[in-house]
Amino acid sequence: MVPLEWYITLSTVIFIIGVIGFLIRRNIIIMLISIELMLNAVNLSLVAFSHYLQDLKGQILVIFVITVAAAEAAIGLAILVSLYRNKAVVHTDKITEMKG
Amino acid sequence: MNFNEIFGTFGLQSTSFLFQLLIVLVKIAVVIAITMLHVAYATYFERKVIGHMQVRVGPMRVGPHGLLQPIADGVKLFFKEDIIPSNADRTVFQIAPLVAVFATLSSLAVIPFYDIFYIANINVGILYIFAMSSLGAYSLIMSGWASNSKYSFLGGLRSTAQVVSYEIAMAFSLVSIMLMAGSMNLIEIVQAQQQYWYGMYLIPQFVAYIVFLIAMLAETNRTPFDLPEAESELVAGYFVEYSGMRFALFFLGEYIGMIVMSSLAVVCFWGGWTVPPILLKFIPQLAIVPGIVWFILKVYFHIFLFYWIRATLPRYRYDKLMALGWKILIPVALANLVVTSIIKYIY
Amino acid sequence: MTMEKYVLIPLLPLIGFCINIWFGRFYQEKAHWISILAVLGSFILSVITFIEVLQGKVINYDLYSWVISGNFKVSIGFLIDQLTAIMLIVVTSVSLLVHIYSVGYMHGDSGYYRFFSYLNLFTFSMLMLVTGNNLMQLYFGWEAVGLCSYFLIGYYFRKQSAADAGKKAFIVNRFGDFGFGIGVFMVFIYLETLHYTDIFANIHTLQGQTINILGFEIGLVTLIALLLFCGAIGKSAQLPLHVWLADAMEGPTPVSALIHAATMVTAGVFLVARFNPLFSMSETAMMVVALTGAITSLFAATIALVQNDIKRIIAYSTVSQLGYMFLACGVGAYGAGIFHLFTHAYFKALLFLGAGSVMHAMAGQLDIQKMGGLRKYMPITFWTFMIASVSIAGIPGLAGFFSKDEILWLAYNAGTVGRIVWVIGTIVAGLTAFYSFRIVFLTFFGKFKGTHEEEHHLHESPSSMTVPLMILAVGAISAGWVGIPPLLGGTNMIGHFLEPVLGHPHVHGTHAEEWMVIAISVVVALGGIFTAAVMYLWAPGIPQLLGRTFRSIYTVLWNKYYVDELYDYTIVRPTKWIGSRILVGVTDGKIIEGIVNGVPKLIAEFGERFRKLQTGFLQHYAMGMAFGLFVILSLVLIFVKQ
Amino acid sequence: MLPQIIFGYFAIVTIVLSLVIITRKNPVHSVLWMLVLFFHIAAIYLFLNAEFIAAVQVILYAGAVLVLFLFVIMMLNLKEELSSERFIGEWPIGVALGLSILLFIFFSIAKLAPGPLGKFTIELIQKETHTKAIGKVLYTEYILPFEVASLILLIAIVGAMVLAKKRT
Repeated sequence: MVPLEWYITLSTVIFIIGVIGFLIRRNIIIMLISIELMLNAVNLSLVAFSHYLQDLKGQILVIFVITVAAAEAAIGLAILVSLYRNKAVVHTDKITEMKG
Repeated sequence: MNFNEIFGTFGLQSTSFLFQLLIVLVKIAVVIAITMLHVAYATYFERKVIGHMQVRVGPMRVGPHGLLQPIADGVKLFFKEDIIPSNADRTVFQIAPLVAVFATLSSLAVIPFYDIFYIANINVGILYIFAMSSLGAYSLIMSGWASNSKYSFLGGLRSTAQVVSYEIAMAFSLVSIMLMAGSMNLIEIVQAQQQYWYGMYLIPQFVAYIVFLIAMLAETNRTPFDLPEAESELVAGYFVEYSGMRFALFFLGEYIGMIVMSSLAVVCFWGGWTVPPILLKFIPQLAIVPGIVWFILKVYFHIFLFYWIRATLPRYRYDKLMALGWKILIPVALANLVVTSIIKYIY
Repeated sequence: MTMEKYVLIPLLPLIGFCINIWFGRFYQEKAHWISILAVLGSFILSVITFIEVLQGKVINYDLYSWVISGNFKVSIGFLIDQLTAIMLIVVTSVSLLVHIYSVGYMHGDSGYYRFFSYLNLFTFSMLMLVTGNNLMQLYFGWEAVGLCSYFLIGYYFRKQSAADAGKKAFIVNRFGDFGFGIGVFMVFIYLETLHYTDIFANIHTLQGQTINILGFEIGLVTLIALLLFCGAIGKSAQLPLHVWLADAMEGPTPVSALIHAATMVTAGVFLVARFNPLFSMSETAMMVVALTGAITSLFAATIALVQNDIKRIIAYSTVSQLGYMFLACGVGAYGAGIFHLFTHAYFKALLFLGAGSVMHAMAGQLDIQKMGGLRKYMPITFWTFMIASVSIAGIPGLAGFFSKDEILWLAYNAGTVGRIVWVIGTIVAGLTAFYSFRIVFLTFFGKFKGTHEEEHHLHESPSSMTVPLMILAVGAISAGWVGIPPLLGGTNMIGHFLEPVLGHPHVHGTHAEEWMVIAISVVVALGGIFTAAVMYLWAPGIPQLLGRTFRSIYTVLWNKYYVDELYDYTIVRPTKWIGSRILVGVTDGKIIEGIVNGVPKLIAEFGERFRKLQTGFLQHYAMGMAFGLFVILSLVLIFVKQ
Repeated sequence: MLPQIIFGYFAIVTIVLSLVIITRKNPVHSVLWMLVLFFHIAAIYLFLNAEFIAAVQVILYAGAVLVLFLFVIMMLNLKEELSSERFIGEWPIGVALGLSILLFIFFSIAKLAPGPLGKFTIELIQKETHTKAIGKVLYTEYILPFEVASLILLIAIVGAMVLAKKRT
């Protein structure tokens, strides 16, 4: 039997890799993929908890997370497309119009 | 003499893990072997059927009635030079046809060919097939993109959009089946159909069946929805840059996909390996025929349907295709789903 | 048809209002149908209800929980007892007649549908006021009728004086309602309920309690009663808040008849009568009510003597008659007060509508000195107006006589205060007869004093106006017959009818005394009429002579005792001064603007500094978030023990 | 022992895949590796007896979301992407921040105290089938959030169409 902590640790590591990816990549697409990575990490921990605590709530939450992730990806990519159409870049350091 | 005695002589117990593994491996081998053989002769069958429908005779030269033609084709493709375009993304280019074959072959794992012959019996069988068919879309998009050619790229984009769109309609048409059977397990779906005297969901769910048939054609990129490989516009679509064995793998994937889709149609709508109980009542002798025969007959009827449609229908325009999928099939499937749920709720 | 019937009584006019205000402009000239049908429905239901109440059925029913907040519970509910039944009849019948009258009077007006929808809204509000079974609903109706009154006084809102009069009515009423509101709060604070039945059941617990205000120990009952009476003073235009009613005559005449004579202004009397158990517990409060009523009635009657504006005279007459009703309530004769309210509604509405008919013929002319001899041009108006005047003057046999006589007789019986107010009431009776007939003589007798064009224009009003006049005339004659005292062979039906709610004061006077009271009032009334006839028919020079001789008195009366001017100097101008100098100049100009301008300046200053933090670079923000997570995690790890 | 070995395989593969995903220069490769990662995560779900979630993971993430990503990436200019810098200038700060958070979460995991057990034991779920068990909970207890989720999807559809539509 694999202990619960292993799953949580795995989930944490993937999550942090997602965080780092989000923080250091210039390309917005990779940043979005990093977000998906983080969401998957969270889903993993939720399913693990759900399994070990014998409660389906975690998995219900996973379904909602997947729903929101799909919506987030659709909107995010739509924003990206219109951004690319206007400025022809997908790099964050090129998009600093909101600079104070 | 049963399996236990045979294998017992080799020191294997029927309950042991290794024995179970062996059984599964044997089953997989059998299924793959038969499928490969089928694909080879399916091309022959197709050429013959279309030939006769167009008042030709089809391949006649190699072997009696051209029976060895598929072998000759195979040998030719196998020895042909494998060309990779210089600007292509090599790895992706090489993997793409493998994905195509892998996705369709692994779908076969959950198809119940006969009540005692199936590789895996899982509770989310239908979802598994959806998952694999969505994986299939990747082979198209990967090959289209990796070739670094505009024809194949356009073909890849088209086909992916088409497959993703029609998957929704197909899923909705099958949801009504799941609703009626109360299960996503394909074996249970077949068994559930036996409770009716007509023994198949085709009759109450004919709307879903029609939607499924159309979506099935689009999913496998067959005429009249073979736009990704529309010769007149895109040369050969996403696999225009492929040759030799990799080209053959795409063909393999397509023909296995046809088997998978036909099997799914048979399982979900035609009662799988069973015959209608009413028929058995009047002709009890039919019970002697093993179920696998019925299954194969039904599957081949559907494969014949594929060829028949290819021989008779012209190709669709792309925007019409998307309009058909989103504006007609999905609403019809949804309406059918609502009606089914209401009727199911009432009874 | 159990509760629906009672709900429908106020609801029908509300529905009419909604339909007319929303859709009225699509069928401008037909708007009256909906309004009249709605009020007719209410009237019929009211009559049915009245008959039920007559058979002894009293309804007290909570329809719907309106507000529930802590122990504060108020519902929309109906209390339909004898008092409410009488009020229902008064309100719906007068309202119905005024609606019909308005069809002719308002014909061709650009805001025709608006007028009718307001009338409907008013009827709804008034019915809510009288049918409510709790103070909150009364208060709701109270304010709603005030609002409608404002709408209708300022109906000709393009006319400056009308708009001003509307505002004046609203603001003056605020003073009264301020006290009323506090009274309601105090009732809730001390009794923890606003429902009449609960209030009256627990009211004895307040007996003897006192409250310290500015060093004076004041009886709680007296205080609450006087606070509630404050509201009544405002709404019923008693001294010193009477100033709005005369100005309210800027509104259309049907409005004056309905709101400022027959119904809304009597809400104060209704309030006092409804709370008679409370008022009866405090002698001080009773005395205040009685004296306020008596003084107001004398005060208003004297002003009415010299005015020339036909509607204003009737308005002051209304103030005077309302004073009469309060006088009655103050001496404990609530039944007599409500009886007078009942009869007054008909003859005063008749007077107003008659005046409206005259105005209609005179193309808006209001000055009675410029009229005369209208008798032969508009006979129906003349006869009905005559009946109303005879009725208000208190000539035996007509409505006004019985109710006025009842009040005077019960006042005569009510101790020292009663005797004082009886004397005042008798004088007022004479004055009333005088000024009523002054109008009649100046308007309908003698020669026409206007221009030729005006004379040519004179005509009888259309039937939609004269028919209500005639119906009201019947009321003005016969409304009093329900209260004929035993002495004159009657049974005082209305008094006995109202007795379960309002009680009946003990009468210890002899028959001889009662005959005397009647005789005095009749003689005084006839004297008033005779004097009016002498001064305005037979010797027209006398008024001028009197005016010159008693110039100072005449001027004071002509200027209505300078009350408006007094208010202008003591309240209006100081308020304006404070507003313009202190509030606008100092508070708004310096303090508020200083804050308003200073805060953004400060923010701009900070913003200039902090904007450097905004690099516009997405990852910098993301790193900020990650750092925040890091800080929170470290805090959690440090401070949260397992 | 076998479960631990299988878990070890999946753990190593998923972590390596994650690292690969965030470091690839070519976004298409990233997405394709992501696809592989999703299949592994789905396998972990199967391992945790969540077959329905595993199927949904593949169908939705692999079948829909990632295809969307691929579509978008393919329409962008890949040449420029391949020739430009991968990371932002301050990347060491980002890595340091991430690693410090990781460290702290490790400390927190040591304090993990699981709550009380629920009623959905593995036997119960297997008897009822996972899909049915989840469906019952989802459509009774969580029906309102479920409806709200559908609303979110609707808004996302409309929003994406409005944003990505060419203004002509």
